[in-house]
Amino acid sequence: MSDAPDNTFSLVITGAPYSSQAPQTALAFAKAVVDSGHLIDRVFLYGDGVHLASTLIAPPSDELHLPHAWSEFLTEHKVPAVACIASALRRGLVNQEEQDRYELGASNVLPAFEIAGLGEWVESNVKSTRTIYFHAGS
Amino acid sequence: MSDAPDNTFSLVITGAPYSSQAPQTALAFAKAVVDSGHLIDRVFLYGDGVHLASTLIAPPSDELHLPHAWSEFLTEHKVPAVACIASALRRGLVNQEEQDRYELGASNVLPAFEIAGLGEWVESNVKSTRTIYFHAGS
Amino acid sequence: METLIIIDQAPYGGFSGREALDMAFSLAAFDQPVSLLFTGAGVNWLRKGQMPDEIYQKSVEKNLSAAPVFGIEKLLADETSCLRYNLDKEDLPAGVVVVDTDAKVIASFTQVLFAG
Amino acid sequence: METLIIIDQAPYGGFSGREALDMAFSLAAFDQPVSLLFTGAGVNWLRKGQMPDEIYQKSVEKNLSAAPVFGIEKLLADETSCLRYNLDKEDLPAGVVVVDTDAKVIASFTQVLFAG
Amino acid sequence: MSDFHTLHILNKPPEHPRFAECLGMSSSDDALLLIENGVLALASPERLSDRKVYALSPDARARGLTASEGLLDYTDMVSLTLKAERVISW
Amino acid sequence: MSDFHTLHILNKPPEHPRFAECLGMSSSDDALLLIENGVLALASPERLSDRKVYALSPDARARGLTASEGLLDYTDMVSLTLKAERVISW
Repeated sequence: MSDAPDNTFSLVITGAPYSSQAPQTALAFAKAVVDSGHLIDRVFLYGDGVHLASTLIAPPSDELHLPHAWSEFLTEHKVPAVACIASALRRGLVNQEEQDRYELGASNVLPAFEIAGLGEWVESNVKSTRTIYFHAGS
Repeated sequence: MSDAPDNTFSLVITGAPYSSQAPQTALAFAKAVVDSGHLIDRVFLYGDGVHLASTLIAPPSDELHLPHAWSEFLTEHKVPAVACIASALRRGLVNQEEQDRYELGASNVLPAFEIAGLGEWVESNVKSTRTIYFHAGS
Repeated sequence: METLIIIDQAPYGGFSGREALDMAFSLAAFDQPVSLLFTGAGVNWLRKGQMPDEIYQKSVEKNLSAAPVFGIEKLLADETSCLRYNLDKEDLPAGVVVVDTDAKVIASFTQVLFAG
Repeated sequence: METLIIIDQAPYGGFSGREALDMAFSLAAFDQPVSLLFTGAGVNWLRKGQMPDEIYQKSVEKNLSAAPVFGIEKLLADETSCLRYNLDKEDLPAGVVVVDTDAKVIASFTQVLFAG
Repeated sequence: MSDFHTLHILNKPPEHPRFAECLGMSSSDDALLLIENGVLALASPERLSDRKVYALSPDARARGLTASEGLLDYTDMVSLTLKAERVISW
Repeated sequence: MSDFHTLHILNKPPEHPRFAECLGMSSSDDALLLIENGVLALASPERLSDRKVYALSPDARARGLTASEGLLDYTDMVSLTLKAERVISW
């Protein structure tokens, strides 16, 4: 593998914001990928990582708002981001479609994130030069 | 301390449902407290434990729905339950009041749970015979 | 591309092992070669006679028995971990291979990952 | 009632240490005697010169320095853990007492808890 | 008088750092209650030799484990928490 | 050819079981990148003696630690992941 541009990365985040450092490390890494001239094929949220896609997180105003910081990055660089549907449903993250299907009272997924299955991870994993995982540390 | 009735318990849950076993163990313990003729003063959700109060969790239909099972127990036995406000805001759990205050798009806290500060934990801790903690295991 | 997914968490106390298994099944469903390595407390996935009905969970023993059917290639168990948890080779589910896990085992896979 | 809150997680990588500190401050605010014990990777809370601005977090060193002001009684650090992480007694923040943590230390408190 | 000084509720497997912490901060006057993944210590019980050890039966059954004594249900667990001077959840 | 066989990204402190697992499954041909709480190994570096060790500088600084060599920023980390044959996040 060379260090030259047009390498593609797939990033998988499994640690939750404000509980693990994973979303912050992953964002700094993602910015460095783009700054180095490489591409990010996709960001995949799995397990507790799906909480990053929540519209309802309101951290103290002097702390970094990780869901908003991630949303800005994704939008600016047109990077697709997917939260695993099985992880999301078990953890209370639903979009309009899942809200209707399960007759829930609200939806709470940021527009920068889609909800989809593990097939998205498999596809991204196969076509990317590197898939890097960001787990909870503790 | 005697094993006779009118002992009061305070239960603190810090592990999330579908990520840790803490909410299941705590529920079985809570039922045994009541069945043994003791009282539960309060249940306090802290850290990742606040996710138990979510209205938007939709686990597969053949798995125990922990937020619903807990809600039923709390309602049936008139046990107050409180999610820590600081933990809840960082993790995307908000009631109507917090939704309005932070101008968020929805609220997602089950009616059996209130949102309040750590003072509730201190008070319950001081007046209960025992405070028992249910943490994530991993 | 050959993938190894490592499960080092015991079942039931946490959910990351189940999530690892889901990842393995997804790779297999898309015809991507995938194997599982159980190590540390993760070898307790392989114990026979699990009955989690009283803690309202489904048996992972049953899930795991479907692994060969769904196309998981190898089921590996770390030898030292099996010893530590009193798991004899003959007690392990059919098809599980006991290995002394080291850098060579890792090097035989294109990618190696954990679910969490 | 005397409470001991144990912090065994290093700062920044996870948030349970901060949540432990919030619990301690709350007890103190309601005039309940409370002390903190740092052990395992938790002793890294006590290292001087923490600069977490580049990882977008606030220094826990600063939070902790407010502990005596807010009425936290004792700040204890486990001796073995300090040795393991190369923390000399003279480098620890003022007021921190190094102890050999055993059942006797635990028995001197009415209740002992972790934040997570 | 309490039956024992401290009841340690242990829900983590033996390799978790908090398992060793718990043993280091407990004495032979204390009791250990293994729950959730803590019951895996039943598979290698020599570590706990000099302690009074209990285990939650539903958690042991779930993991295919058993013990010749000390298996409790949740009601027993409630009683046990009232018998100790203090209870620590590790 | 790759500069080294495997890049191990380690974000857990030395007492975490996965830290020992990582050392057991790596060889001296591999490189270790300490990030997040993994940088705490810099405070007791003897465990890592025969390995090529890197550490994320922002994480080391956050924790009041430093190293005489191998400190990287996130851009260096991106390059490093491309130099290895495989990358494992522990």
